[in-house]
Amino acid sequence: MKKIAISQLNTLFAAIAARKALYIPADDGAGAAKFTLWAEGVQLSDKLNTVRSAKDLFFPQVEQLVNFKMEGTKLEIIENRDATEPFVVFGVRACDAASFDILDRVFLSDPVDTFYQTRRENGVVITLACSRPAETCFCGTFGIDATNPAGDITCWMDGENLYWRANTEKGEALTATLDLTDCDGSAVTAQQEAVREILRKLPLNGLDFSDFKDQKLMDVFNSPKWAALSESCLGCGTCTFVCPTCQCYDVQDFDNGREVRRFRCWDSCMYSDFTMMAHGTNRPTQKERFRQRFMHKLVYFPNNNDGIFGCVGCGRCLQKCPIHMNIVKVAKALKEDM
Amino acid sequence: MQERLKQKAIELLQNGTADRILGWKAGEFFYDLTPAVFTSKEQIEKDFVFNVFAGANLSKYLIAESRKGGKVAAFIKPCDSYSFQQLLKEHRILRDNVYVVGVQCDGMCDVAKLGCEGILGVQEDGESLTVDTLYGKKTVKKADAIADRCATCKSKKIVVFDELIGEQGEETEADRFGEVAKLEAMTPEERFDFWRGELSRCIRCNACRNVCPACSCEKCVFDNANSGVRNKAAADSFEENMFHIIRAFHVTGRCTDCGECSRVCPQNIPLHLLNRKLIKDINELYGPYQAGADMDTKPPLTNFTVDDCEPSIVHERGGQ
Amino acid sequence: MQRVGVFVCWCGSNIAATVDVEKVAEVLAKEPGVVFSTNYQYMCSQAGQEMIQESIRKYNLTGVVICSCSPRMHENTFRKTCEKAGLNPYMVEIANIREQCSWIHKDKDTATEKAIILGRAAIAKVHLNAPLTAGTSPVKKRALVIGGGIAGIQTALDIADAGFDVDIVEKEPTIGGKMTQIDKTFPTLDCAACILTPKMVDAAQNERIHIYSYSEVSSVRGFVGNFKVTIKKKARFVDETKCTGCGLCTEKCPQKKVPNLFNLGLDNRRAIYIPFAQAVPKVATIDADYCTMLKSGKCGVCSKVCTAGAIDYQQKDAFIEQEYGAIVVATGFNPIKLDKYDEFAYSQSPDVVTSLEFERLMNAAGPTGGTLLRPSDGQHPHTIVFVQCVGSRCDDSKGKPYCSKICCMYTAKHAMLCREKYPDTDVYVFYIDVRTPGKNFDEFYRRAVEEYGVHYVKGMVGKVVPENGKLKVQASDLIGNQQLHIDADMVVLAAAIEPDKSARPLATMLTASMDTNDFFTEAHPKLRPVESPTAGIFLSGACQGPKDIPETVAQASAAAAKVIGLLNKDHLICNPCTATPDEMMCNGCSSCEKVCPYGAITYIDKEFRGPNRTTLIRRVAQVNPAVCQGCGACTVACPSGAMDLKGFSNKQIMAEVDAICR
Amino acid sequence: MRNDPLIPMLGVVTMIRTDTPDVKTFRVTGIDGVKPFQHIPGQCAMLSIPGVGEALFSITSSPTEKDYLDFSIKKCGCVTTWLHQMEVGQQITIRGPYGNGFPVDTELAGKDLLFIAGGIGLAPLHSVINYCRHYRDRYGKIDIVYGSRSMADLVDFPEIIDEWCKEDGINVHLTIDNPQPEWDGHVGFVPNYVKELNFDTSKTVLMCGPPIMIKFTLAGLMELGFEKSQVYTTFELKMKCALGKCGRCNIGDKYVCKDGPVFRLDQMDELPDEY
Amino acid sequence: MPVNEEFKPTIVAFCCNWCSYAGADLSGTNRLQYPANVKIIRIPCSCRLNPMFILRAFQRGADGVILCGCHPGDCHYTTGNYYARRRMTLLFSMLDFLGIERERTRVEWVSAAEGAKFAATMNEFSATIHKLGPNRRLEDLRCRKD
Repeated sequence: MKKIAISQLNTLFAAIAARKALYIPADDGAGAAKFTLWAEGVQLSDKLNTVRSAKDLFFPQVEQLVNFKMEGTKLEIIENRDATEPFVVFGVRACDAASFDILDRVFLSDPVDTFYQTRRENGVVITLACSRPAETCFCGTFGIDATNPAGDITCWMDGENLYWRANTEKGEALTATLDLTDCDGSAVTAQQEAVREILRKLPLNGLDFSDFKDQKLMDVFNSPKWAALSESCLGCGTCTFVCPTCQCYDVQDFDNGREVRRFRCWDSCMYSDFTMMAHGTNRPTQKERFRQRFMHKLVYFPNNNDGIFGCVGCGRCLQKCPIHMNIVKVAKALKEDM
Repeated sequence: MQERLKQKAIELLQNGTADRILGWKAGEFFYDLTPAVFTSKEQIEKDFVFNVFAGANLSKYLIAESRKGGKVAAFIKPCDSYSFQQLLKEHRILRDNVYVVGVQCDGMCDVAKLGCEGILGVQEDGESLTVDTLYGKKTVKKADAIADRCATCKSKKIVVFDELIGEQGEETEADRFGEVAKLEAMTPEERFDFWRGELSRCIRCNACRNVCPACSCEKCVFDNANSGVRNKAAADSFEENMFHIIRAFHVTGRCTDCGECSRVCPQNIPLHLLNRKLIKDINELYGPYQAGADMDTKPPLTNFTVDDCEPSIVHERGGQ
Repeated sequence: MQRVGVFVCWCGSNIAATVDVEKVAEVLAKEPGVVFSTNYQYMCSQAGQEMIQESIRKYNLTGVVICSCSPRMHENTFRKTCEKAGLNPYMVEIANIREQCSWIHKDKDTATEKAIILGRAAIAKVHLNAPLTAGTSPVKKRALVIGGGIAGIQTALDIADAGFDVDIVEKEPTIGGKMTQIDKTFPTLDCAACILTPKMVDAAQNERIHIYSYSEVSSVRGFVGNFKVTIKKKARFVDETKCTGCGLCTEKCPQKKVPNLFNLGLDNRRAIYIPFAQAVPKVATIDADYCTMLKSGKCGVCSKVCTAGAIDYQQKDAFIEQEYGAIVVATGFNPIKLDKYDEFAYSQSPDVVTSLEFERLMNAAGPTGGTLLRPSDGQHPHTIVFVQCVGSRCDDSKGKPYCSKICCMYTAKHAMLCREKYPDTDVYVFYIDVRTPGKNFDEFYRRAVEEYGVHYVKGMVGKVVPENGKLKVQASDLIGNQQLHIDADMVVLAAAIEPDKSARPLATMLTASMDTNDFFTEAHPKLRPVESPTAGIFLSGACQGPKDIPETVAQASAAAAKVIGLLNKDHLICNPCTATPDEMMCNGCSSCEKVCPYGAITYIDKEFRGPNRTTLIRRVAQVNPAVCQGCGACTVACPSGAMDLKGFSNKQIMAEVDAICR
Repeated sequence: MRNDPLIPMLGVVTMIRTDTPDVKTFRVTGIDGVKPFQHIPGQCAMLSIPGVGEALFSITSSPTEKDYLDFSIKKCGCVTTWLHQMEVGQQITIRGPYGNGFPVDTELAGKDLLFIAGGIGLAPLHSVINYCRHYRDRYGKIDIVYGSRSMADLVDFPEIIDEWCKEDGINVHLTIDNPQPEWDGHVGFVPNYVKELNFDTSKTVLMCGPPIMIKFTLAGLMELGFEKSQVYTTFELKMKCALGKCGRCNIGDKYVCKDGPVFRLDQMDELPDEY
Repeated sequence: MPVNEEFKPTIVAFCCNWCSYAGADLSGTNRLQYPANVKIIRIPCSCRLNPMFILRAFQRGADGVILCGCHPGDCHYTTGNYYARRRMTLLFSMLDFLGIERERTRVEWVSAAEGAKFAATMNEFSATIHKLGPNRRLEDLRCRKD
């Protein structure tokens, strides 16, 4: 365990940024935090979490795949993916850190998505333990310890110091380049105890999804609850786009008249055109689309991934859904019938 | 208020006025109400909620609800009633299938304005709200927590209803256009920087569009591969601008200024300013017009006079 | 994607001198979908056209781009050329490289570069063109004339003359209109009745003309060639087929205190009446507002005296449905109400009259039997003041902004007639300008001044005050630069004229546009002055703008000629570049309908297949291609983009934009 | 630079054959003239015209064709319309193969096979049929039931008549929906025809066609005594990545592009009815 | 913004078929010069101009967009340009509100007889755009020509 005084935070950031691009949560001027490229003057936000998750840095909303040039019947493929520089992301919370496991299972399974892979290899994740969880937090449901997040390096922060623990080789390598003081873990343990006390008091503490594991897929799918749950869903993509684990994407071409740029961008299974084909869609109403999103997170994904749910309990969708419908309400409603 | 609404909802179901009730349902916390359709007394007694966080505009749901057969009763606040009437005017809602209960509104609260972390519960008592949080109790004046859009409310009048709960209100004198005027006074460079700062946060989640009662197209041009403007994610600043310009233009003269777009934006972009700018322009250039205020007045973009101002007024109007 | 042929024209040296035509053809050959590209001296020549046709066949072209002069010049030529070679004429696009390129640029490189870009835009567009076929719609060979004044009568006579059936709908009990009230006409001073009544009789006797008198148009549906009109025949409580027009009832009717509107209320008539002796049809009408029988059920004198048994107190409004190919609007005009002009004491003194009232006072068939007498005391007036432009050329809200056009001339006529009949009268005319642009008009006016000694004073009357049986007129003489005070016996006001009040609701029914003064708008102020922009609606007479009689008659005949031209066709060929809604995307919001100047858009409730085997009814727009003229206003009003315009579709225009900005 | 599975390779169209008014068959090779990749019958490939779009198509040719891949494609959307307008020599992009394919060397080996196809549904089966014909000794009897709206809509008609029908051990049963003067074969819908033919239940069925045909044919097969576990079908959904990641073709816990497109009908019973 | 000496603006002119396109033709017939970077797109009426077309032009690299139509009151379709006038006024005002240079967009009424006005307008507009420099605030970087 190492530490550095809070007053030295900027020095620490400067030291990291001297070698690699550094992203930290900073206030965006509109009352929220976002991962911002650190430069002199960028201050660490005191918000619990960012609106957009750390997923953005590994799976950006829009990503250039390849270019094409066409002339007559001739076609040329021009690889022009954006170069990925090594980078460090600081201040990732336990929930987002856990989301990388889920994303890895999708993108790093065969065939490997090399765009994501490159970013994962290039990125060092420095997590920051939570000290003031919000009422919408429920990472505990998924066995995530908000006081002891994963990542290449784990940090804790109290009023005076930032405590630092390298977890991986990548983390060790970065640590070696920095000027940190050795310390014992007593301050951290004390903070963890205090925070765990708060975590126990969270309104969603005790929320348990394990019932879903014993359910037959088709039973959940055919639950009569879906109609009422989805009734007020607007079909927007807010939940999807703030979600750290949602990874559906679309591939589109943009023709500027001289060349065609193929890019991928986030997509949402909540959108009416998600599965639209020339002759219709197989999920014609919002009920089917809504069900798909939650079935995927609660049933389909765990079925294929050793029982791991496609949710990390970060609570973003609870905060941001325009009509306040979310996975907690869905899970609770479905559990009534189990 | 909540009890009166509940009683009314039950009464309307029991006396056969309505088969379904569109209202708000309780959530996990005090503030996360969800619009919901109730069909039984039991459901209403258990889950029906109306409080200072019942901000969602229910009028857009009635496009679909009024076509589901049977009759639906809906609780409509003043600003919702403008949206409702605008949708009637555009033949989107089948009036005969809706029973409108107008609900007096004194302004809704914005949970963010409570300035609290870890909210466990909110107690409404009189003019103040007592917030119980993980980190202690706090009392907030209701007036301080009122949503921005409600602070500049255009009208407390319910323009269409079958019956009323509470008092009928009046149009207000609130200064809706102060913020717009402030922007107008800036230099184009400043305005550009302002909007770049705001719009660059857009994640194209479409919440603003999907919640907007004026954006009720069967198929939005941005979802339509044939429209030439389809885009799913803003690839660059142009597409960020494009989406919001076209959206604002499409609701010009149809936007009732309900403010839902800004309420739902997960990135807190003040989208309503774009619409208000256009409303201000319309009022100044073509005479006062309030979308949804009545069924007859021709919307400004499908109307004209021979001596309308020329587009060059944008250059001549002065300002920055 | 089409198989495109590109044809670059030199236009002799017109294009070739500043544009490297060979290079243009060469570069455009590399554009996507271009399978053939060439250049030639004169594409519009016989040889050029043959080359195009040959290439269409040889290369199996599905699209043709011609880089040449303006499409306004030869688009039709090339469309026909291609059509002859089996290509749909709308698969042709023109790149205007002469008027908009070679002729405005001097530098050859610049002009060549621009020509290439214009060609590229045309190619991009033609790829998205679709073959269009003009539809046809049948023409109902019958015309409706709304209004039976001199305009309507003339139009009807001309149309009937050409062999088509015409119906006249007249809201008054008789046709004839304003001209029946006029005494003499300028500048010839012949008697109005003498020239009008024979025409009225002609109309009545013409077997192709049917007159619906005392009737109104109550609804209009349909479109050019196929209007469906409902005519309301108001109850006149007299059976037209039985009434012989003997007039006995109008003498025996005990209700004598009914203001005679034909004489503008200057005298009274009975509750049952025939407006005037030469009325057509000469049939009595009961004025339900005054008839005691109809009001209280007691009386029945007319019924008793009528030997023909024509009186029918039970008569109801009747509705007649009729189909027409064309509709002529001839609703005419009225003088404006003068209640806002208190300064002229119109409502205070009966001796202040309007020119039309003066007309009745001069008329042999009028209330005074043609002797000019003051309405107040029946004395001969010795000093008469005429005031011009009362309510005309006004910039305030009281009057009309326009010139009523006829007042200068009829006032000269009135003044002249006064002086001729009663040389002892002093006649003053106060005017802003005297406008006499017409054949023999100025001569007429000069005669009034020079031969008849009418006092023309440039200046305005400020005030008229009735005092001791006289009218004190205060006026300014702008030329003499003095204030005038005249003690007049009569003051005649040349009231502005305005369109008849029935015109506005009618315009709505016809979806014909009007200007802010409620005059009907013509399709083009210069080139299509007798047509409404709404196809199949024609304009005759003062409903389009103030007119005198010869102008009215000329326009009436012109409108008739247009109608005849239309009715002569068995089918109308529609403009194929029309708006079309995509029903799947239509919201049914009516935005498009509101901006359509032709009323081409209607809505229907249509059943659609919904998700999960449900059906749903949606309100969707329908465009009548026979009516749509293809302006595209609706396409922009439509928020969902459901409405698009064939030939100028969103995608086509955007493709052009892309090609230009590439 | 890494080779990402989303980045396609170039291909060139070397032959275009018009099969029916709305179906054409395209032959694709790499630009070096070599077959782009090996595949299993029933697998698919992503074809794309940059700027127009990318779409997944069944490979129609048998893996035993050494030099090329064939695709029989019906004109229905954006990409297919463009493909139909294309001329020989056009370069396109191709990536694949995707999906599981039919278990030709395992479950199907040694079995009597019954192919049932409707309309363009013959395309994926075509590959299997020709594979089985090539390795004729590995399979038992082969029956092919193929139906279409009309004679003109029968894909690969010349090949069926000139080759399949003439081969021993293959029974071809053709049918069209409505009578036509020049047609002397069977008239009627595929499901009824299958019942009429009264196949014995020892066969393994490979079926592809419009959903409505599959539904009724399956019912017919059940009536004849077939088990769902004897029936394979293949289906298509909207796909973007074909890598099992983009989420579009996710039905239940399966990704059609990766876990399908070939499913045994008893497996499909465990999936939500979202296809 | 530095004015690039090499800067050749792209200007898209939407002209209604009946008046302004004919006016443009007339200016050609009279050999009145205006810069070649003005490219005309013919539309049936000024009311056909969808704001999306204007944005599309800016996206694809246009530096200025001008709409020409019949003079108010002279519309071939009687009312089209009145609607266009309102639409463009509000669109331009919104673009201005977003900080897009207001000089980049313009509406001018040009009759079929006003060939000289057409040329003069184009010269003037082109000069304005030239002074303004390349469109950077409403451009799509993916369309930028390097």
